Amino acid sequence: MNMDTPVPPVDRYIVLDAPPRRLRDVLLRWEVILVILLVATIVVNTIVSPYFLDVFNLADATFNFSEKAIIALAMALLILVREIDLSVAAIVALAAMGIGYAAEAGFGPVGLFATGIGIGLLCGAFNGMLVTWFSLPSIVVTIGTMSLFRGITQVILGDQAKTKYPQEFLDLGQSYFIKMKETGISWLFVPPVPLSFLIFLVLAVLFGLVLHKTAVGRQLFAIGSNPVAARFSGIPVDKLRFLLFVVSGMLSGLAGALLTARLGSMRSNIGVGWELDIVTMVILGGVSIAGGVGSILGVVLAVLVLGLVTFGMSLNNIPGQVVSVYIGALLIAVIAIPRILDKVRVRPIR
Amino acid sequence: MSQPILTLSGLSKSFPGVRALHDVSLSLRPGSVTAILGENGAGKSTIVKVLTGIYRPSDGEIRVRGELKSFSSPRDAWAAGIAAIHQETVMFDELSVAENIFMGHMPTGPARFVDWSEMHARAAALLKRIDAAIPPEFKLKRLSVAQKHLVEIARALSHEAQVVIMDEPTAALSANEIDDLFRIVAQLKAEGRAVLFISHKFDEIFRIADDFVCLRDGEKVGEGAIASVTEPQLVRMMVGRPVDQVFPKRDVAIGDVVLSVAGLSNATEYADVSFDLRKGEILGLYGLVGAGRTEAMQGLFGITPKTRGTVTLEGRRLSIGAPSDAITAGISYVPEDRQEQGAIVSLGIRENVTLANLSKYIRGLFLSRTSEQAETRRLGKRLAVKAANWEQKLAELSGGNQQKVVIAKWLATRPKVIVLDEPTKGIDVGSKAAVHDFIGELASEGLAVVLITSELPEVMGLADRVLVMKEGRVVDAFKRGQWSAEAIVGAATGAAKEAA
Amino acid sequence: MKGLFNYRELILASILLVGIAAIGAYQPAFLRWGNISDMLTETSVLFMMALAQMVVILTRGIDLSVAANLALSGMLAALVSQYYPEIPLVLMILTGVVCGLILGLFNGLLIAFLGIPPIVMTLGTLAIFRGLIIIIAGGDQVNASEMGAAFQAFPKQIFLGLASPVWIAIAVSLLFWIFLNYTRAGRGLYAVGGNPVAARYCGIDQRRQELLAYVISGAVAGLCGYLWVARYGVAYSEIASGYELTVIAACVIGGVSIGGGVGSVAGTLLGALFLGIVMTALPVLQISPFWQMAISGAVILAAVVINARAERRPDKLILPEARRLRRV
Amino acid sequence: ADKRIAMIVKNLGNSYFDACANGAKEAAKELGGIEIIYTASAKPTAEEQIAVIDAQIAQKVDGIIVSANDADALVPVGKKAMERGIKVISFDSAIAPAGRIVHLSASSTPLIGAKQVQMIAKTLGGKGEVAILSAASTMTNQNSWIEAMKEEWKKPEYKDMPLVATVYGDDQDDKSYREMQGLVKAHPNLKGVISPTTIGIRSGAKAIVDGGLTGKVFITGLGLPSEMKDYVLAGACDSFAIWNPVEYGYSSTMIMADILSGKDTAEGAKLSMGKKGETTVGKDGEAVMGEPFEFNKTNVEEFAKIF
Ligand SMILES: Nc1ncnc2c1ncn2[C@@H]1O[C@H](COP(=O)(O)OP(=O)(O)OP(=O)(O)O)[C@@H](O)[C@H]1O
Ligand SMILES: Nc1ncnc2c1ncn2[C@@H]1O[C@H](COP(=O)(O)OP(=O)(O)OP(=O)(O)O)[C@@H](O)[C@H]1O
Ligand SMILES: [Mg+2]
Ligand SMILES: [Mg+2]
Repeated sequence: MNMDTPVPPVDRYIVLDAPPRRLRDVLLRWEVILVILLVATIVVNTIVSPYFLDVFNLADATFNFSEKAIIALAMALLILVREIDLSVAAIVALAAMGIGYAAEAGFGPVGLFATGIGIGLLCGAFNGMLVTWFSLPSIVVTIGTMSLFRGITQVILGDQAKTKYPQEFLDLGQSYFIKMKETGISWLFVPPVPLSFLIFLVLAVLFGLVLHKTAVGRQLFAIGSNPVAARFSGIPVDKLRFLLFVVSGMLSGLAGALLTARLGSMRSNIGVGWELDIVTMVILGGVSIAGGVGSILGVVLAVLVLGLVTFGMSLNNIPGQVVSVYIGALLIAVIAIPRILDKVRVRPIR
Repeated sequence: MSQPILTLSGLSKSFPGVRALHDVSLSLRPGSVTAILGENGAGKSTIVKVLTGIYRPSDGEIRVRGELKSFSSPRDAWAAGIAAIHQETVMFDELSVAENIFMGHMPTGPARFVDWSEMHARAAALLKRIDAAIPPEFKLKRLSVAQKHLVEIARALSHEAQVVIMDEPTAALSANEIDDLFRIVAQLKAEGRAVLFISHKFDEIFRIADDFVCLRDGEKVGEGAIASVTEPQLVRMMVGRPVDQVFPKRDVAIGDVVLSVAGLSNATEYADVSFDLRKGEILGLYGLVGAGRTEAMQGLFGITPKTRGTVTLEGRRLSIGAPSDAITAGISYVPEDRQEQGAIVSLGIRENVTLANLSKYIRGLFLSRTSEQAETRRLGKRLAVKAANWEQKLAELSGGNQQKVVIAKWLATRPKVIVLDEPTKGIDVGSKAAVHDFIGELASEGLAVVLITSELPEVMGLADRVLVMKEGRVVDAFKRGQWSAEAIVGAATGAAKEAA
Repeated sequence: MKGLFNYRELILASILLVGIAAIGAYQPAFLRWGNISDMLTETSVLFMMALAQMVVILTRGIDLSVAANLALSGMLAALVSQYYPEIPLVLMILTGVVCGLILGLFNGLLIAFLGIPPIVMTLGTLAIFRGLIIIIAGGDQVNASEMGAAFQAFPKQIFLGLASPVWIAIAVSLLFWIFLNYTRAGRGLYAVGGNPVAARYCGIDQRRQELLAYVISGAVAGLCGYLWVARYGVAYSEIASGYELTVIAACVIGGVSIGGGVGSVAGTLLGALFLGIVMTALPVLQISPFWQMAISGAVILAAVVINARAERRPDKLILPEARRLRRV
Repeated sequence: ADKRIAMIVKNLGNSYFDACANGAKEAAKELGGIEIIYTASAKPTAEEQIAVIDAQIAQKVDGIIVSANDADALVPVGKKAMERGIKVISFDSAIAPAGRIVHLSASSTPLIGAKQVQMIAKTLGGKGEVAILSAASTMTNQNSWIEAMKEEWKKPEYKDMPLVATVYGDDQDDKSYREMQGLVKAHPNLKGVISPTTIGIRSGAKAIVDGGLTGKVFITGLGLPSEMKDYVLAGACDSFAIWNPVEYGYSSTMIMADILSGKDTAEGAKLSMGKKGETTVGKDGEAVMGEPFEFNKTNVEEFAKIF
């Protein structure tokens, strides 16, 4: 019988710090796929419609998805940790209503935005509390609060609309925050940027840094990958979950303020049906419903792809429902194709 | 010698990165009990899973009564007359006991509708046969771990199979439940069935087995009649070296008390757990599966809520409400369930190692990759983690290396006290020796270690003192030199008490 | 299989009874048989849809595309009755069912065999199905007068005081009850949702079970599509929009666990009835319609919190005394 | 085509708007040199409609004709379009004055309100409880009509015909149907229902027929002959009114053409509606097409063929 005693010497293997970069891995990254999609979208649209590649048109197009995109950033983090918030659109409505009343009470723009964000914060805290205290599945809770929040809006507002807002507030939502600036050189200029899109970009950078560069971000990935192990590693899982719901609420409130300013009015049905659009953005962005996988860059790219596809198609007067068919198909295809690929590539050994 | 019911020849099975079985052959005679021995990770359960159609063998053939079989699903195995009690409890908490027993082969009446009364009747009969007073219509979640294991035994018997496989069936049973089980085994023998019995407990093996097959690293290293071997010989076969060398116990100067736990209790899981732990000491915590060791230590670590009890570290009373409190105080807990609680397999080695004390790697606002890498390199090298690079996902590592990474994560927190819960569970011989060696080393560096293990040799080899837990309470304590295997096992199973 | 109701369902049932009694006391008209039967007729679709959704949720899945499926299948059935009025009613209904079944099959195949997360898959098909309605109907709608007479007459026919949709709902519920409690496949759904690994060890094919669930869900949606269109005498792209969440809500109220493996026919029916009453009672009670949403939201949350305890993983009860206490 | 006019409606797959679009195309043919873009958003919400209008602005169409999902929410985008030199008018469901040049009502709001009250009064002989089954509570045209009805109601001849309730079916068939059933139960001696929405009236009528209430309860309001034919013949509805949506689309387009040709649109100005004659711009740019046309057993079947 052999008598070897395998006591490993200290430096037995050479272990690299990082894997050697292989082109294949880079190309198969989700973001790259999205970039390709984005480029394709732009090229195709530019070819089919002469109106597509026009800074003003594109700037206007961003108006229509920026508010959703802002909420999508928070939703991305939630889905990353295996949660979801279907009540965001309802929070938008509730916040917008609060803003409506605040405006009648004579608040200024700052006050109005604060009101919206504040109401969002409360709603988010309510969701977070239900999810963490009672350890309930968030999809169920937020289906409930979705009806509750919008319901409250309907109860209070009835068939009324809120239409009185200070002009500065409306300007924030309706005119370009950064004005077009020519520099003489035709291709070099400052494009017009709406406030909502600007906020989205800033927040995207912020969220990107937090998620990919800070300890909290790392902890979120850990929670999403394995909540139990995360808890065993001393990560305050429930605190962070709660926090994310609060953030989601606040961004929904912010979006509510921007939307109100853009529409110059609000009714109880404001933003209805947004939740699924937002979830679509996040999933297309490569955030896995199973948790633990995703990047802010991906979400940003997905937002742009969806926004430009929609804009491009309506430029060609394709009716809304048909557009949504393409979007649905796009979503499924983007998720399915990689799976089909590695199904045919590696056969699982059993 | 009668013609065998079941023969395996040249069986091999490998998983990505792991060779679980290599060219194993064995045969089972009717009316006999064959024991499979082997350390954790030797490949025992893999044989079971191949025999029950859960894994497809990479190579080799299975013959039942001489005819070649290939199992693609447990149903095929049942059809061929093979049933098993699996090692991990795989049951349905939300379903009734009867359903748990008959899931997959429920008795059906006319029009192939499930016949509940029949099912309950047969379930009741089976449970009676193993003297388990469990109502068949109870939901499984109302049962204790031990009762659940009884239900599993009933499930295996429900197939009336010719070959019954039991993978560590006694792990969660108490002494008299084990006696009942052995009565059943004897019964099966008498009925001319073949039993494949897997256990880490030699007394059991010598008690009921006729033949044995010994595995090491997935290869068969010996077989024969139990009567023809002695325990030391078997151990030697399993481990590949004489047992006294397995655990090179270093003599460490034991310092003064670091941690003292008093009256730690929880409503339903454990009660009055008290002990002192000294610098450089290794305190063994022995007990059967489900004895509550894990729960107690998790209570200490702030995971399972504790109703009473005080924890004092270096004279300071700690109030531990969450793991983070324990970590900052200097207590680490390496959980038993590596896949569930320890490793985050979809993250890389570096990310795992630094997870438990990320704040240490923050430079300015952001995490500094270089300082993370430095720490990872230090611990990774020290534990001899085998990997291609420090960014490699844990999913791609072998079980042993995963376990090393998890331990590295806890060492990175620079603990004063480290609790190791079944640290060698399911890791291969090499890493196991390394881990043992390492535990000694930690102690010699002045760390206080609590070692939870269900393996007697391990605890006897490494520990300075041993606490034995049974049904959530500390029932006995032994000092190195003043213990015997019988005494410890007796305390754990309650045999001693019953004898007295 | 002991008892039709478990403890939680009894709570729900008693709450319902109290509620109905209270409403009746306030507005006797509500308790008239006419109203009760109307209410059942109105809720019959929700009954069936909720049961189908439960089957999906049992397998740890979710089907967000049911409402869109209903609308598309209904539109197809309506188109058939518009352009081939002569073919027998059964075939028209069958068109709806088969259409729904195929759509469900599409969901099931990609979810079970490509492992696409159910929520993603059905989110996509939700949009696709709705759009297809516009496309197949050429952006037009089908009106009462364009549908065959028999096509519309059927849901109105009354047998023994109840309209045919109610009878269909009763039949479907019975089928579900038998299927889920008295067939191996039915129990298999619970097994797969309760513990996939264990199910595998028991030789249950998870993929087949999942596929089955989505096919069932689709077929029921198809049937309801016909009933819906025939009952309200119009088919167009917007019908039943947002209904998927109502259906899921009914399941949740009925104690179906999103985590899979838990849920009963009785509970789900009660959950659906609960929402059905909220929807039909408010007009009768002359409660401002603006309250409806808030109330159903509150009801959902209340139900979820009541069920919360059941969701928790049980203690292991290692201490003997603890075990003795729990055993009764 | 040297001029492009976009007709953006609430939602597609709705016969009423399809009929309007046909009218618009008819007008375009008549005028020549005009291209009609007929489109709508996926969901009937203000947000999505705005996105569609933005796309039209981007295409620099010459004129936009809108049936608004929300009067106020569309004002900003309407303004933007007009700043970019695009003529914006609304029809069917108005944009608030600030957001468009002209709104062409099918008929003056008071007229529509009065008409419906008169119809139910005629049916009931001026006696019995009456309720209103409206569409979504957020729809401006609905609300203004209801206001007008209440005005008419003030007249003495309706004193035996009290308005007992107003409910909302959200322009969903199932909800309208339930609300109708609810009305009947909540008000045992309800005699008549006014539903100023095509979806509400058709579902309400269906509820009456299904409930075996024909002869006991009558519904009237604004409906489409093609949808109401059966119920009129069944006797659930004695008479209902609507303007001809084909003519409505036609007239709107004609007015737009006039505006594009630089016609003045100040109060009092006259705009041509082609073969439908002329209309005068009233205050707030409100113009009126004509009187609502009444349908009953005698004529419903022939019009059912058209719209
Ligand atoms: N599904 C799997 N994927 C990868 N490796 C596996 C898998 N199952 C088992 N292994 C590996 O195969 C080897 C044998 O595992 P097995 O469970 O048979 O050990 P064992 O003898 O049953 O150990 P124990 O006594 O702890 O039960 C181990 O190294 C284990 O890590
Ligand atoms: N609630 C439970 N129901 C069924 N099986 C369980 C339960 N908890 C644990 N098990 C199984 O029992 C085995 C070990 O459980 P547990 O962790 O209680 O034992 P242990 O940790 O070895 O004992 P101790 O608690 O003394 O450490 C594992 O295989 C696990 O799958
Ligand atoms: Mg094993
Ligand atoms: Mg343990």
